[in-house]
Amino acid sequence: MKKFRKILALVLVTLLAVALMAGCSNDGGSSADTKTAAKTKPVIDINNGAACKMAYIPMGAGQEDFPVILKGMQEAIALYPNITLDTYDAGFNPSNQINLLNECITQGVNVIFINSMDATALNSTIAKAEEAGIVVISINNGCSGVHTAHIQNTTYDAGYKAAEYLSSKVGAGAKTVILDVAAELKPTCTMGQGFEDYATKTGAFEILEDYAQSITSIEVGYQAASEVLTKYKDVQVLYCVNDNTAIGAAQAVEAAGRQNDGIIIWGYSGTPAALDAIAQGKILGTSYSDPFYEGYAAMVTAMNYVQLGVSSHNMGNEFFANVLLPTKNVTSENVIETIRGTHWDMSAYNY
Amino acid sequence: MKNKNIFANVWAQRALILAVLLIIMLIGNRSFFSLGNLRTILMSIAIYGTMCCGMLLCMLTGGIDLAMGSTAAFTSVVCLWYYNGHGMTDGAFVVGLLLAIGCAVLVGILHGVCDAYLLLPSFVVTLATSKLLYGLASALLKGSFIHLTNTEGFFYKIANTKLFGAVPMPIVIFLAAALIVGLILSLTVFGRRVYAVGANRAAAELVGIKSRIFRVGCYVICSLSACLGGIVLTSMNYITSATTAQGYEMMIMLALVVGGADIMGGYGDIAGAVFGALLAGIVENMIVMLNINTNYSKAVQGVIIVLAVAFNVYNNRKSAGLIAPRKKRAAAAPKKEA
Amino acid sequence: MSEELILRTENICKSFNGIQVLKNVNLEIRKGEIHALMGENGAGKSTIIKIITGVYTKDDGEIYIDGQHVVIDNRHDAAEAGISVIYQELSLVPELTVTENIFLGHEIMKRGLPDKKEMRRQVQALIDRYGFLLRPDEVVATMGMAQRQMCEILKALSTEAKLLIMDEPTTSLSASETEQLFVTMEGLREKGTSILYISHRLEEIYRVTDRLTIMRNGEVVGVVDSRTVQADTVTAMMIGHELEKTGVRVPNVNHDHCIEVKDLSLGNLLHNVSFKAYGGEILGIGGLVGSGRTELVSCIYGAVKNYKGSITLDGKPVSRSVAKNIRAGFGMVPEDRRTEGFFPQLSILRNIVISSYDRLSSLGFVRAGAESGHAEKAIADYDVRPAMKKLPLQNLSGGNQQKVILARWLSRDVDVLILDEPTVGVDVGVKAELYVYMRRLADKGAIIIMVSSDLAELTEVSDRVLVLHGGTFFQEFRDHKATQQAVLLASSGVAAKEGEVL
Amino acid sequence: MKISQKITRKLITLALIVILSAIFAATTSSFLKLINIQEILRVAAYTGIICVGVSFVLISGGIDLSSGGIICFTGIICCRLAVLGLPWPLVVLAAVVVGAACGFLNGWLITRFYLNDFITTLATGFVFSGFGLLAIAKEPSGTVMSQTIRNRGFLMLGKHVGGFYYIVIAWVVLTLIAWFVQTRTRYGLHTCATGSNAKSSEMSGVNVRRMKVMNFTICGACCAIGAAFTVAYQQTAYLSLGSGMGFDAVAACVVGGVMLGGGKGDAIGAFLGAVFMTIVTNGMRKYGLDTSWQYVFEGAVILIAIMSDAGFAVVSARRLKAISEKNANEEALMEAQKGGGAQ
Repeated sequence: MKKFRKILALVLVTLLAVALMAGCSNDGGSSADTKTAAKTKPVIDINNGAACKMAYIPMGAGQEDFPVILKGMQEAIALYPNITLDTYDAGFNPSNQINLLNECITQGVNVIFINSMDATALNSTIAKAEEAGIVVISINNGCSGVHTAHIQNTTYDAGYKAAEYLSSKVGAGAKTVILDVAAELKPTCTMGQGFEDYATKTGAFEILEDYAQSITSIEVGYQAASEVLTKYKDVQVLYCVNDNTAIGAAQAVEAAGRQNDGIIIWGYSGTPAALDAIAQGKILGTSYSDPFYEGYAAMVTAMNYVQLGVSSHNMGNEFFANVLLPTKNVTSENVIETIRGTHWDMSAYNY
Repeated sequence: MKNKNIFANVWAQRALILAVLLIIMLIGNRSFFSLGNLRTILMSIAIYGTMCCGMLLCMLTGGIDLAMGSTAAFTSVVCLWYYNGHGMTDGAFVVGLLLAIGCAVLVGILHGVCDAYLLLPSFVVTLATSKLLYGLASALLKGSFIHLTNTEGFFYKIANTKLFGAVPMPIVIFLAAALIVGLILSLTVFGRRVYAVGANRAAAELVGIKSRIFRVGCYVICSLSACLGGIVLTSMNYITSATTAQGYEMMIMLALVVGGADIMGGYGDIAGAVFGALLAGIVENMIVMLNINTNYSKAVQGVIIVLAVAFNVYNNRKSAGLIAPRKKRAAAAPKKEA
Repeated sequence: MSEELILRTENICKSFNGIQVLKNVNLEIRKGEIHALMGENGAGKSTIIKIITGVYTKDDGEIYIDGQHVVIDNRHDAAEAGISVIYQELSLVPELTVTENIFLGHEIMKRGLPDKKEMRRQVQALIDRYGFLLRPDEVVATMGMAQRQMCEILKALSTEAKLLIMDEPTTSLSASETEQLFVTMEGLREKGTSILYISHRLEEIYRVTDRLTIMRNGEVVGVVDSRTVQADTVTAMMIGHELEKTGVRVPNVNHDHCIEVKDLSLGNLLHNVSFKAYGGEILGIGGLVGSGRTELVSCIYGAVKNYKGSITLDGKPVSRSVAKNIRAGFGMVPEDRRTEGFFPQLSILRNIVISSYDRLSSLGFVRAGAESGHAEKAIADYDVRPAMKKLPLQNLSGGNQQKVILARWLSRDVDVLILDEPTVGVDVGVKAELYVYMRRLADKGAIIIMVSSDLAELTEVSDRVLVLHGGTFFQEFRDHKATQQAVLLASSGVAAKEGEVL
Repeated sequence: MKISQKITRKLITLALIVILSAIFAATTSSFLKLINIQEILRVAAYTGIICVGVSFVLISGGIDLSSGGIICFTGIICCRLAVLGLPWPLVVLAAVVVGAACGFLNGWLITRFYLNDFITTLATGFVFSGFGLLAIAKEPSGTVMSQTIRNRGFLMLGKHVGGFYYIVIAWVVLTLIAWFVQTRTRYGLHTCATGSNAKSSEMSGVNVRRMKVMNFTICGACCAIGAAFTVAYQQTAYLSLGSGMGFDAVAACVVGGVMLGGGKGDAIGAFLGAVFMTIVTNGMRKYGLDTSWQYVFEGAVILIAIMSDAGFAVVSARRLKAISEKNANEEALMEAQKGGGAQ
């Protein structure tokens, strides 16, 4: 019996080994090819029906603009016949994103779209993907390393523009708290910086605190704002770098019974809830952008690169196509028309 | 056996801790002591405080549920998904709520059966189901969010009304849940038996308590409290997704352990749990008030857990007569067997 | 002092929390003798042992080994001095083999690694030398209790112990296993090893020891020759007053009120067991450990459900649910009170009333007044000390814990009480009290079934004794005819003339 | 008996791995590619190295959930030192020393103050992440800054030779060393004894406290090694490094037969557990399913794996019980006859 078990163990191990070897020898040749051919990316003639496999790695399933971005991508896909797009959930963990990138390389996709969780952690893996001939396009949250293109809303300008607009609403030196993104995202989400820069330049605002949060849900926004309201009794402006925080802040103001104190709340990105809140006057406004166009732009950029076969590598070092999409200030004045034109899913609201 | 040392009393210890914190705040930032801030603290602990009440029962019987957050997310997604899909009426809400409750009960039964009948380590099981439920919630929403937009309906009003025009509903729900669980534990036969099962399962069987059914029951209550927490949270945020309440189980365990509950079962009470939740909320609030980087809050919480566990172990060991005074402590009996 | 002394202690004193637990204890143990140490719980036996073995440090006094003054500060010093202990709870590691267990903590090393071959050889040599039924490579988890005990002794011997201390080694052994142990001990004595033997059981003291030291309240009250001393003298010295004898009496048996077990079978443990237990009598069930005694009573109680056959109470079938049986008036004091009997963190009150909520609650709510009244009455009735209902049970002595468990059932006037080894680790005084409570209950007409390995208890206390052997009842002893020897014979499968063969 | 049972337990995991691999290989095209196998091994090696450390703690009867925090802290230290341009052996050494110190702190707290290890290590995990935050590079304003490592010597650790990443080689070597230590040395014996029955081991002269502290220390050191290789591969360290690893490593160990409660299993089991968990995750992705369903399947497979393990435990416990009863009965009979004769 004992002997039998040992033999069985041996057989199983051998089986596994043989299978491994067989697998390796199967594509041994092709992997050698990709190594030597790394510098020139394959040209895929998608115009004439060549198949192209794409993958989209958002931060995680809870990323709010993910479905809208996806909608934009899918609309662009329809331009060509044989393009497939898979999506992967990284559960808001950079290590998972690295594993998923490797997964995409393994599966031999042609294009990877990614909302990076960390500005530098993915660099080596993205470089590996680029080397394997994959077009890597980062969306919104970028990576500092070499990759084909980056699609983003103008975060810095949005902050600057919002500050510009708000300066007309309040007196000089208005006491302001910035409810900012988590520290590790700051290099790419620079609206707080834009706002601050305007403030230091013109002196329109006095920044009391740049409050960095790790999660961006309404609840955390509520807590943060509540604490800020208690800490700084005389705060006049809450500049929030995303809409959930802004909505949470609005709730906090209401809960504190200070809705008549004229505290101004500004958001960023223009989610359905934020548009609704603007329409109802709960928050003053937001730096609106439609993620649909980000998706669309990302996809079109990808298609261009795929057809051209150029990438960061064969264009020389550090090539970096930076596609910036504009934002607009949405307030109660233009919110209804914005809602009518948006690709966000507003079906749950009555407009 | 009169104890002259007042710090041997658990509540004296807790009062001391609170006093120290309050003194720090008195020096650090006076605005901590406003009524608004008290409400802020209570609001911030309301959700996981509610969930604590269920988890307490689970922990008392020696179980642990790391899928609390995922259960809350999944059930709230189910409820809101049905609600939005069926005209956003109060009737749809009731059906959705029943669906959510059904799911919570199923999840609880799964956990309980795995732990009590199949004798699987509960923390691996609940870890696996937390992934599973996250996946299901995410699949139901196709990776997206779902909004609660009907501000007239009952669903919206759960969290957004105030009792007597002053006390927000989530706090009321938290206190009600604590009160109910407290009454169950102190006044009912069920409560007495929960403690008995936690203290010694085999002995409980032999005095006619079906300990395994009790444990399953406690897991079900635990999942139900997660469901309640998820629904209230959804109503509070007007939105839910698969990531709702993620990581809450850690806050819950922190609150319970700080409140004197033992992860091995048999120790703990609702007053302690409420105290634990409150302390966690106060500390989090303090970190903000004192301008400490919020990233450190987790680390501070960690230190507090270690201190709290050390206090509890000290109290329990002393009541078990394992700690001899002063010099004999080193030679005291080895660690009690897990 | 003609004989050489292996161990001599001089005026050992020790106090905890200002309470003196040892007062000038002088122990003298000769070379090659089996020396018994007796005393009630709390007499200081374990404390002196722990001082000799280095678990506690003494406050005052000297220890001499082989006439040499030694300082024992920790276990290591004790082992160096040649003292080995076999504790009440076995100290083997279940996942390891016999060899690994024996050499645990002092492995033979070769080139930095344990020398398995050499250790195995030495263990085999030891086994051969003492003639034990052991295999060096067997994993302890797969062995029976007696084998583990052997392994334990072997472990003590492997360190070249001059003095072997055995702390109630027979608690978990059946009669024949105990006999086997005694033979082993005698063998060791012949080879010159001294043994300090601690036990509650007088017959064992007579059977195997040479001299006997008796302790009371932290003092040595006498050293006697254990071959000639009278049992009365010993007990009198131990407890300071004469033990109240329950005496032989004719019980008032009610033949109309009975539990009838018919053709009960359980796996390969029990085969077609049939018997009746009547109201008003205490029925003793004897047999070897593992003969199915515990399983038999568990079946009656409903804790084991998958049996075949029928169990009826006054003609009505007995349920297979513990809860239902408790409501019908059943009660059980389980074999191992630590793991199955009580709730250590819970208060005395909760431990007593836990089985009686059917009476102390309405609509699922506890009636607090009734609850605490019930517990207070039980604490007073059954003399639980200290009489503090809020105290966690783990802080009580073993005897009082057992009183609480008994009170749990007696306070609700049970009709059928099952006791499985009711007096293990309970001192003589409390034992007598427990017997009185049992008898009082029987006199009220209740059915009492008592399983015991303690032959004296079985023969003294029960009115009728049934002996299990080979999965079925072998002999019945009626009308107090059971003697210890007869029961011992019957449990080993030899028919004794006093009882009827079934 | 003992040996064959241990082998049987591993055979079950191995068989599960083979069956799953066969299914994935047969139904997907990319599973059995060289590049994918390299990737599986790399990911498994990261989990696996942590599992080696965790297996020591589990065998000695404890549990360590702080590995995520230790990885974060030591990873950040690696990153900072590597950016300074220190030679890689020094960087790794520093990380290992810090990791071991973290582990030692765990062990010391738990043994000195009789704390529950589950909750304590969970808490210290947070604390170690906090240390990581203290150590991470910051801009003058106090916000966290990402640093890219350009230290060639250190980055070499993240590279591969002949298709095998260095981390995989380290993993195999560590596993073999750990296996040797656990099964062949006195240290391993004492670890197993501590986990199996701490009280008995204490009485036999095993320094139980020291064993526990040592094992936590080893676990911390292993986390540091895993972190060093991972940071070298990712070329940076960030605050969420290692998040979730504490639970994942324990789950992998349990799946590999290193049971909670102590005394059972060894590093080979932990190795197989890590491979199994990685293959499940990796294979599921090959189907192009919605990622949500991958989470569902992952959870379900872990459940099934521990259920099958429990099934095995029940069967072997029954067998053991039957054997011991048989032994006891035989002996009792034998002795009874002897005893009867004597009477």
